[in-house]
Amino acid sequence: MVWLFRFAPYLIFATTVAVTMLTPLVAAPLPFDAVGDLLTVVYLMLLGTFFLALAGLDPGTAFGGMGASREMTVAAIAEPTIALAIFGLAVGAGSTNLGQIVAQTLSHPGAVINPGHLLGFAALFIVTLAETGRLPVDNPATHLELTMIHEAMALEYSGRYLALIEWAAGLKLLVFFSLLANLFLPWGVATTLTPGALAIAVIALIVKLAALGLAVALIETRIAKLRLFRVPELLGVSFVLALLSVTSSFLLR
Amino acid sequence: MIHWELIERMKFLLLLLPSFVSALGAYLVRPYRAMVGWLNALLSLLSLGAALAFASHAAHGGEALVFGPGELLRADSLSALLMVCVAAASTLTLFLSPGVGTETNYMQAQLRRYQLLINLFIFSMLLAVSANSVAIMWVALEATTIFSALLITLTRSKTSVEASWKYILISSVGIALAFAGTVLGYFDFVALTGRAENALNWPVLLQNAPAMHPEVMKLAFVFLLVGYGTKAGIAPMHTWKPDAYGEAPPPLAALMSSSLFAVAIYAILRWKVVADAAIKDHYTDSLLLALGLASLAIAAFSVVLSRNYKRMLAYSSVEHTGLICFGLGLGAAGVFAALLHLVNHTTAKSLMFFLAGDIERKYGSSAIKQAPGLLKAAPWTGGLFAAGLLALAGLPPFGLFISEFALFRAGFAQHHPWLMGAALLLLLVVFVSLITHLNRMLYGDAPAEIAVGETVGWRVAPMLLGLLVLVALGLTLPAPLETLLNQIVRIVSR
Amino acid sequence: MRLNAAALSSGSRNVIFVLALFGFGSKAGIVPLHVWLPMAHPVAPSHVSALMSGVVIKMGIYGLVRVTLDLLGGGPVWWGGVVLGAGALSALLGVLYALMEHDLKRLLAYHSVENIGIILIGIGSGLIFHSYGLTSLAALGFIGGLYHTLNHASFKGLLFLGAGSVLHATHTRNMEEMGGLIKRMPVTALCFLIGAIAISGLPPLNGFVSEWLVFQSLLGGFNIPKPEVAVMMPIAVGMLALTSGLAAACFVKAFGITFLAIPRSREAEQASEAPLSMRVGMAILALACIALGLAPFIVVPALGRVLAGLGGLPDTHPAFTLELSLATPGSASSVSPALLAVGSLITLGLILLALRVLRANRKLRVGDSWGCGRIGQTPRMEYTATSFAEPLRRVFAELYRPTKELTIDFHPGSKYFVQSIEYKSEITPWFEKYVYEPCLWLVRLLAANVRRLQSGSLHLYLVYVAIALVILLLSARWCGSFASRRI
Amino acid sequence: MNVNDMLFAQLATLGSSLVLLFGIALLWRRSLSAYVRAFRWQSLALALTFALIGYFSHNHELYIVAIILVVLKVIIIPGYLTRLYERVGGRREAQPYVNIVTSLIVAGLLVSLSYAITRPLVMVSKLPTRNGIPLAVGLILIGIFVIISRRKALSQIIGFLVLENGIALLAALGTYGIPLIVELGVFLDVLMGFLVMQILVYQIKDTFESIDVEHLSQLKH
Repeated sequence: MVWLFRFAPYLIFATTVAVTMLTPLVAAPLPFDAVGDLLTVVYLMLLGTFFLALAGLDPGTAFGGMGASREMTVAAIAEPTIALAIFGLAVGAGSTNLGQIVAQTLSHPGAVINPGHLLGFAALFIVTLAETGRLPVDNPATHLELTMIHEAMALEYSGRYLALIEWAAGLKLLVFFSLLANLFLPWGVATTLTPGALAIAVIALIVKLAALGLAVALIETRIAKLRLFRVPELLGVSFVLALLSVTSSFLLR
Repeated sequence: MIHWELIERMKFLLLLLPSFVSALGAYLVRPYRAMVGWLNALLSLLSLGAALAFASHAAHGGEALVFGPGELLRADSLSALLMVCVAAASTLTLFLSPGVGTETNYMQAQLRRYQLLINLFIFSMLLAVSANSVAIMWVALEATTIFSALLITLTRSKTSVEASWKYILISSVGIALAFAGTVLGYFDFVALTGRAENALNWPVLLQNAPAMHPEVMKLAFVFLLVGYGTKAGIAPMHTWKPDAYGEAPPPLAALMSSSLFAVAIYAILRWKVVADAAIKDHYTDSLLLALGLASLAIAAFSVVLSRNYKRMLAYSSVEHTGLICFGLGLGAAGVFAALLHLVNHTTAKSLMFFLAGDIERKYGSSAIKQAPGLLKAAPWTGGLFAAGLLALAGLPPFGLFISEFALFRAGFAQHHPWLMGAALLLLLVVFVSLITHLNRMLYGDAPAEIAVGETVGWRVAPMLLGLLVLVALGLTLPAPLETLLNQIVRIVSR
Repeated sequence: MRLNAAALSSGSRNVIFVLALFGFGSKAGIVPLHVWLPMAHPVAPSHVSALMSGVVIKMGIYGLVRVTLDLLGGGPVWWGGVVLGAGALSALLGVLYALMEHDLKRLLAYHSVENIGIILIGIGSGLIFHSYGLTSLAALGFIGGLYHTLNHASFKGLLFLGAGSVLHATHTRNMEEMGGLIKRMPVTALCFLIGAIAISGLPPLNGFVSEWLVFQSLLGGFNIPKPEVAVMMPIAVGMLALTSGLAAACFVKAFGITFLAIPRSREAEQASEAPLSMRVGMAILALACIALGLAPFIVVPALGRVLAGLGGLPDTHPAFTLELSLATPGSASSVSPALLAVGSLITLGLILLALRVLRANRKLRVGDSWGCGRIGQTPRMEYTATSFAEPLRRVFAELYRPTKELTIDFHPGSKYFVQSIEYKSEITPWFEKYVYEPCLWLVRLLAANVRRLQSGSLHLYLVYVAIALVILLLSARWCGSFASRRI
Repeated sequence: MNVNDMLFAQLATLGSSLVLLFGIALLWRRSLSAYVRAFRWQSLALALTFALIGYFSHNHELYIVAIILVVLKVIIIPGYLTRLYERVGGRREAQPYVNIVTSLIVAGLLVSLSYAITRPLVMVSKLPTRNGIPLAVGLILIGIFVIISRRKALSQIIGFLVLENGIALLAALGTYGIPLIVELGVFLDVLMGFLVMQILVYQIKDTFESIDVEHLSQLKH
């Protein structure tokens, strides 16, 4: 049991919290909008994944290694889709700053229904499922070595460490959902930090998250988990969607 | 005024007589004595001095000097440069000759014949570059063939006889064609102005060239190019080179690959000037470019699989012939680069064949795979050989790199990018295969029976000197040389 | 020389560019001229290979920028396109081959190929923007490329030194025989970890900043008027993103298998920390990685000044503030690794504080790891580097074309007792097989045929002379000259 | 163009055709002795042509040249050649690379080729001898062809001498002979070259026990 194994959960949690601070949950632009943009968000999460995978390798059990290997594979293959989705958003907003993107979409409500936007949303949605360990990529409820990815890495943790890791996972899901919600349909996001606006924003966020959660829940009830080597195909589909969204946003500019 | 005349005369005599006298001495003194060899070597210093005097005279912008009945001899800057090349190479050769200070496996009679013929060879080369009439130039060049052919078979080995026969037949045919070309040039002249005594003197030809018939001149130049090209070893007339260089005694090989080659190029250049004056378009350039590319290609791919380091050197000199042809075909800048390359190549090659000879003497074979572990067996010889080969491969800091660079710049400036690109690719092939062969020779373990240590210690010194010259030419372009080359360019591309 | 270059025709400029790309590219080790790199770097002593990949291959980058941007002053769009394509290809293939390597130093060498690719992506996009006159975006691309050059020098040097001290401790380069070294050599492990994070392009270290800059320059791609050109940019973005993701995976493998878990060999068990000199060297480079990561607001303007004036680039560089923000047409984004790091550290502190305040149970119970009820754990049960890379090997099987051979020999008595299982799998070296061998084959073929010319028959030689004579005579009569025709 | 010139032209053409004819005859024969004889006659015809041109063009240098020709190429060199093939044996040019009929056809082709090539010379020249020029060039090509197609070293020497004759004829017809000094140098070279070749032939005989050039193919690649 080495220092890295003990240190990893804290770091994972810290990065996720930092990411949460950067994401416009209820208000945009946030005071520290300039500290990190969308790319930073993505790469901070990757940092978390990086350490989680290392922590999975450390116990030296087959489970941990398996989980780490699968997790990194999925994360790596998901990267391009995320990057392209960001590209698509950046093309619209002329910036990768989250505040900027939100503001841009707010100021052009019509942009919400242009094909680039919708395709980008679909792509990022699939990636969300992959990154946050939902079905059909991973099954958070399982402990069967054939199926688990995220759980396999956290298998040797207990107590506060496990708590931090799971909490971080939850936060990650929240972040992805709110990114989906506020970047693509930013209605209700507070642009001024007045109590009224914030209240509306909170309600709007809850509604959107509920909707997304419902969608995910429906999907998880409808479909079974994919074989690991079908996952790249799924992500390939999302990549194509993202590429289409970018190119269309080029051609339609 | 008189004694000025006298001094000029002295210069020509100083240039030509020593080699003649040496030949005479070698003939008269029988059996051979080492003293003769030394004496001839020292005598050759005189002609070197004379050549340098010509060069400095030309470099200081002096008029072309003429001498003899019907202006038999003439020395402008171009001749001066060649004189220096030939004289320097032959001095080096005579000092490094067998039977001069060093023990040798030649017999007395052979040594005598060697001294006689090599001096006659040198004499005819010097005559060729200092002759005023293109016909005399031709006579002298033909003479070089004869003497060198006899020298190649100095040791009556099967291979040497074979090489000599091939050499003399191919180059006699070639040189005969050159004579036909000369006749055609003269024919053009006669058709223009009727017969005249000194009509074959180069300045006279050049003067009348603009009025000559381009069609006839084209034919003449083709004959001349094929003819002298055979002597220079331009592909596809190069086939005698590997045999002759491989079988000739090292000093002769060195002298042939450095000086004789240069003289043949000189002859081509002389005629090119006349032809260009007569033919208005770039006909000669295109011929030179085409043959240059052919030489490069054939040489490059022949080096790849060559198993014998002497023949490898021969092919590399075919390659450099190709490069120089390129240069001559690339206008003023190209000619400058080509002549610089000629000087560098002369310096490098005259070393390489001596080194190759020493290596062969050491290992008793000129096969590449028979001569491993050179650096262990003979560090100095091996090191020098490696340096020389790298220089021939066109690596800095040696002169050939600079001249090749200048050459390619000229090529690009002349808007032949694709031609130059192809040439570069071929050079790459040459480079890689040369380095590969070199590696095979330098490293590994020498066969047990090979005695470690230099063949002859002091021989290293003059070669080191030559190498230093090469490096110096790589680092700077001496002002006199530059002015000389510029004057030549002015003569050539008028 | 610049003046000469200005006078050149487009044809010769193109040739010069292509030749320069080949020459400097082979020095820098871009695909497909990279094959020498993973052979040369590992065999050198580690500090030398650190120097090689840190400095030597950068000469290629230097030369490329010097020639294309400075001497030739930029060129047509396809120059940038070629550089960008070569870069993207090198990046992706470099990391993909690195994933399959279990020789620590070969792995690092392949990562040099990858990073050179990233650098070239930056430079290529810069060239493209430059040819469209979008100078500030061009500057961004070049700055990204050069910044990554600096970074690669620091973290690759660090990683090679780390590999060196591991080598020194375990006397093997094979990762499968390492493991658990983090206990034996903590300093090396920490430094290697920092290097790994940096090279994976994760915040807040230097790799992240330069890759971020490259990303930003690519994101500016929609300013390119021609859609067919502009579409290259998102594709490059995708490849770059995939590259960085795979790099992260690869370094999880490299660090995890080498330093974590249980030692897989006796050497690894008895490994000892590297000597002080090496530790100091690594520490310095690690600090460099951190500094270059946290202080881009110092480095970037410096690079901007370096580039100013080359190929008519103005002295445009992102604003000089604590956060590195960009005010370029199309992309006005900002990031501040420093604040980011500070923020994360503060949150980390807060968490610990919270745990302290809440009097969380600080008793730590260390149990045996779970292995489906097996008795004891041995190294043989660990995940190996091969198995770690297996999923990706399958995903990219098209590229690797892995060869498998499985030999099982049974107990002579009964075939139900397996005596030994031998599994061998290799990936096909694609470029050696499909690019270089054909070239060599061609040269050999030509050589063999040219060789035949020198057949030894005098008559044949004379035939050559005669043929040359006749052909030239005919040309003299009936052909014009091609030298007068200019290409 | 007066009668004199016409006669001159006729005779010059006749002479040059004779020279060429002997060249072709050489292709037609097999034994070395016949080669030598053909060469001897050819040189004689050449000398006569020189004298002819000298007479009509009032250029008396050419008489000297003609005399030297007779001495050198009709008496000395053929004599040497005869001695040579008697010493080294191999009286017959055993199967040449190209058989007789083909050789003759090739010779015809070469002559017509030279007509095509030398068109400009004939156009340019104002001399009455100009019609012989293509024949001279043809002879040059035929000389090369002999060297290429015949196996024995001796035949190759003879081919080379034929080539020399062709060039001499070209010089005579095209330019009424090159300056005497040059001519002398040329003759010197021809003689020396011949002697050296002869020496080499003896050496070949000594080392290879045959003068069939076929054996000279140790050095390759």
